[in-house]
Amino acid sequence: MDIKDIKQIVKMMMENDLGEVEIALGENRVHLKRCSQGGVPSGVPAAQFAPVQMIPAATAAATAAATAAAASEPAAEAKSNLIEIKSPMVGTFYTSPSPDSEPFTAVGAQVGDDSVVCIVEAMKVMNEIKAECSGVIREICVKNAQPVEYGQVLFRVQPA
Amino acid sequence: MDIKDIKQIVKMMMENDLGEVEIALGENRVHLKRCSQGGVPSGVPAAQFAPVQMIPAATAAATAAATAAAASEPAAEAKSNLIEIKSPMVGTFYTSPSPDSEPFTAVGAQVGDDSVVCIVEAMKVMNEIKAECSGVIREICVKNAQPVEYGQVLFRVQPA
Amino acid sequence: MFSRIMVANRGEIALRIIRACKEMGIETVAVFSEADRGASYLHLADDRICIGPGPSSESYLNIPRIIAAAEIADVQAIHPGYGFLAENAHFAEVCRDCKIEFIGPSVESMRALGDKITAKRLAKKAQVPTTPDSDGAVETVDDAVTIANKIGYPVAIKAAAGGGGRGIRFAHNEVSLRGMFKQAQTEAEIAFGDGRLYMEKCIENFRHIEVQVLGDQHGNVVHLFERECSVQRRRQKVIEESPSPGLSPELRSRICDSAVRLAKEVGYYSAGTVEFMLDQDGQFYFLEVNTRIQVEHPVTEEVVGQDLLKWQLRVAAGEHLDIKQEDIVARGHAIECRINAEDPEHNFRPSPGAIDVFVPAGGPGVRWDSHIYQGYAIPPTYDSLIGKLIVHRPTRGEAIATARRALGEFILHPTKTTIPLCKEILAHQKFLKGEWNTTYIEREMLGDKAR
Amino acid sequence: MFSRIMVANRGEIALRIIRACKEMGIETVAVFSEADRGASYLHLADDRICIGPGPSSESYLNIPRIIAAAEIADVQAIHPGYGFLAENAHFAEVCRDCKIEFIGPSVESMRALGDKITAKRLAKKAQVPTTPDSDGAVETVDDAVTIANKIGYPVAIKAAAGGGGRGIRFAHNEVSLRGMFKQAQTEAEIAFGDGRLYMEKCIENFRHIEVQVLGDQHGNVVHLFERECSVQRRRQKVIEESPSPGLSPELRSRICDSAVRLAKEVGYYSAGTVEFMLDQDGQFYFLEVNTRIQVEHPVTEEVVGQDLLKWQLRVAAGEHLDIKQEDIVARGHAIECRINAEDPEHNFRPSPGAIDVFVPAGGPGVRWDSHIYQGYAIPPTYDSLIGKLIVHRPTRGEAIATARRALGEFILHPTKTTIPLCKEILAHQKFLKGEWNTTYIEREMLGDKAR
Repeated sequence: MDIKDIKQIVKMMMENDLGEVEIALGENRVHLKRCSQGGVPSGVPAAQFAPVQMIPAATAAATAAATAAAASEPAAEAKSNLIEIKSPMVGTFYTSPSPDSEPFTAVGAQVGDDSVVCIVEAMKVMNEIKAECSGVIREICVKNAQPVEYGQVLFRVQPA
Repeated sequence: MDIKDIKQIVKMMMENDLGEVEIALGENRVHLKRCSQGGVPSGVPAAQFAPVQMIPAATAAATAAATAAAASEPAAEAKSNLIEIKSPMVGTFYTSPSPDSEPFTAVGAQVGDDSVVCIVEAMKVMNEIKAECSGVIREICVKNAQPVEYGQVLFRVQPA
Repeated sequence: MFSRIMVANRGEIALRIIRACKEMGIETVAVFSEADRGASYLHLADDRICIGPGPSSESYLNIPRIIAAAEIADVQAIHPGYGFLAENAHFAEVCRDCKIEFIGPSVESMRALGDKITAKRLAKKAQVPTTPDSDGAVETVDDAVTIANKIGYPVAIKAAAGGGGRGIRFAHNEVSLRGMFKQAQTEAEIAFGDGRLYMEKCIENFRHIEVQVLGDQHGNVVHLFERECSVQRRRQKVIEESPSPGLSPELRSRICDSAVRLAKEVGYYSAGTVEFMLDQDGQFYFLEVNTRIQVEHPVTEEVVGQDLLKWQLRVAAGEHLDIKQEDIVARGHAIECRINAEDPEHNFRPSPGAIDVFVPAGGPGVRWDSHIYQGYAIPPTYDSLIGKLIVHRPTRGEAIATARRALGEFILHPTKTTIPLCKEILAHQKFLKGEWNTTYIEREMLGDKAR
Repeated sequence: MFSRIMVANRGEIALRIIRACKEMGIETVAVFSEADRGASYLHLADDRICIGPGPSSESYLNIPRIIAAAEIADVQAIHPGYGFLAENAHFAEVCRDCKIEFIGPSVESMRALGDKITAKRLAKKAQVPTTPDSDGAVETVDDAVTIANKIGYPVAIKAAAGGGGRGIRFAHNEVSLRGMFKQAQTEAEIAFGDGRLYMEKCIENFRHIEVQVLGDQHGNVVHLFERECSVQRRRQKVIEESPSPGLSPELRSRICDSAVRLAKEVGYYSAGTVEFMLDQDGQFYFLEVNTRIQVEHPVTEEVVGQDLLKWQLRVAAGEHLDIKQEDIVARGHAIECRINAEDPEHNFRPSPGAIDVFVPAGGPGVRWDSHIYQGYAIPPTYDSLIGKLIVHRPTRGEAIATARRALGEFILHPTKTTIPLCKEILAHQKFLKGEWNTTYIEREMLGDKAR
């Protein structure tokens, strides 16, 4: 018995909808079992993603924070070549150290690992957020003074 | 025993609607098991058959009538070359016109459109069931005096 | 008590009966048509028998097939549910002849109450208020005009064998009465096989109030208070509640006592419903009796804490009604929303087919009576009711809030349902105030889009 | 009343809080960890904020993150649910300092009752029966031996900061006491940051009876009768019911009054539970107080027809408890079965992951409190509770029948659950007779397979 034989057995299993095969020929043993009892076809069944998919339509009244978060997810896929700087905490996003000062950074600006790119204020504490990557800022995803949640994308950076 | 033999065994399984086969010839062992009890065809999403599929385990106490009906369904697919004579009503199946008389027909017997093949008794009325096809009886699927439901397969006929 | 019965129905009421039996330790045999093959509720029965193809006339309405199934399944009794054969006295009689108990009232009370003329005469005899009427069948159009002049327009012309809102026409003057009489007679003949018509004064814009009664075979009858079912579309109930927000305690007591008097007059046993019209002056009039368990029975069950299905089974087995009227206490407020697979955007046309996604409502105060599940395919063959949402809360206001919350939790795709309609009604000022009558959905809500 | 609150919890209790708020017209903001992203119940909240990664210490147990979320979400109050921060007095204090209402009792009563030594002293002061004990912390092993000789073996050694069955050891003689004392101290130090131990006489094979109390901020306290929670596995409740089948009316009244006395003694408000041990001679002893809503609260809600979550919200907003003790009437019998994603065949190891097929139970007498649905993935990170089946019926016998019927309706695949265990208990002779104590699952049922 060799790989070719086994291939044939597998083919036979698929064609005849066999769930399990155990064969011992001489000292050769083969035990094959298909993934799921029901022989579920490849592709995710509708049931698995549909509830989550449907709900947004029913709750159009999502707030800024939540909507931004939701929107950032598909965007993430489309812009996979960019590095994302995410918020490490829940809080309020500020682009500059104080209302009258210049912003920490801007679209087109160079940043390095230790560049402070913004502040996230949580419980009266001003937390300086560092880029932790190097490259050029391509997008600022949150407006000044807007609430952000954990993991929310703040900036997108073109790697150096 | 080689792959060819195994192929033959699989073919035999499909033709005869066997769920599981275990063979040991000398030191050769083969164990084959079909995907699901019901032989669910590929392509059906999990959600659609799973509840039904799961339930039988919980209700093992199904009666003769129901069990026979369930069993007849997968068989129907496997033996598509045979014509099925189905019960047109709920009732009790009799192979012969009276307890001491000869059966209407038998495996191997020729039947024509108008041949009476059995009686189904419903509400004290003896209903003669005709073959409504012509060929050779290959299988009698129900035992004498057994209850049958609507649509239950009574005979399988090899077309002439 | 029975040890094995047959469920001669389908869908949610079949499941309801199976559930009651399971809790009582009674085996069930479900019958099904080919259109219902594979439905999940069938596997909760101890046995299941296919009795015919999809069309009701060849399955759920086919008496010989059902009786044949009962015989091979060796059951002691048959529960007919609602609809189909539930109010068919002939079926009940066949069961009796075959020595199979029919779970419902006697053949005689079904006959007497099924005929609208006899039913009204019995109501009068029991001193239940009735509308002025023809006192029997009306033979000719001239007789009809004479009677109409006596009782006053508008008048309702009803088929003696009709019921449940079917076989009714209204005439507002002599011209329209003369115009429709002959046609009504012909239609009654075709629809019910009985062309007899009777006439009564038409009560306009009434509220639909019905009283649940329960009797045993030993002469005991109690009522389980009323349900208000005024939220109707084309005379089909959409939302039901108990207690009615339109009854004073005094009126409640009079209307409930009337129902018990009528039930006693006919020696009624099993569960039954006496329906009334309540006019805008607070007068109530006998409408008809439903000699079966009703779709909206859970509303009463929640409020009084009794299981009507179990009582039907006990009574049919000859047991005594061992609760007294004074032991039946209403607590809180219950509302039922009927969820039909219908598309409100397209004049409520049916929306059958596979349910790809389904998440039901749950949580406190919520009961969900339904046979559907994700992956179920709604057959196009039958009634469009796919489930009943019942809520029970201390007050009407809280019950409405819970019903709205629960309706908002359902996720159902791609099936179109009456959920949006129910939400709209539960937010309507007239409903919130408890001011509603049987004409409001069409008049106040649907506007042009779906009359 | 509040117009916007935060739900600082997850899963079924988060959904329970959202439901109560929706029915009261209060907006909700749900927090969630990355492990719960996408869960369906989050979309029923008006808003949702991700506060951190999966591990509780970085999300649901992380006070700064939750407070920061409350600030950006601009909520008036926080409901902590059960578990996580629900009994953390420090968290309640931070909320108070940040001018956010903590929906629960006062910081002071949480502190007093959270410390098991203080709690027991308060119980004695309120004349609630208590077990003989060390009357305070036990410093040395020799003190422990002296006290044990006085009160008699077996003794329980408990961490002062423990609770909910955690931090308890038992000694049946001096040798075992000496052997475990030091280790217990070290463990309490590690587990609760507080090494104080106290000792009390061990009540063996007791029944677990708890009384639901409810107080407002104006000194009113009522009880809502008892729950029996004796069906436990490793001190975790599996099935709860109300009323307890083990109490006479006289004993019920004494035990419930004791609970109210203790609540009044500490000026308790919000919902709380006073737990008792009931020994085989019918003597009851104070066990501990849970200063939160409990998992099993629905059992009480069904029997008394009150919504405890709504009361928590009203009381936190300063409203008066406008129900009197005599207005609280128990009706029927309720049973809760906890459905955990655990595999009874493999020593109850967790069974997380995607739920491919799910059909819940429904119908009369059934309430289903759960956040799961077909397609939901159970995160491996948290408690294994995935839903609570609550049944309510006129009698205990009927409630058991309904619970068994409903458990039989669940279809859940491939997740392993405690459904088979619940079925087995509900069919067990000892349970049917109402004779059960906290040791029976291990002793009578599981045998060798899963201790």
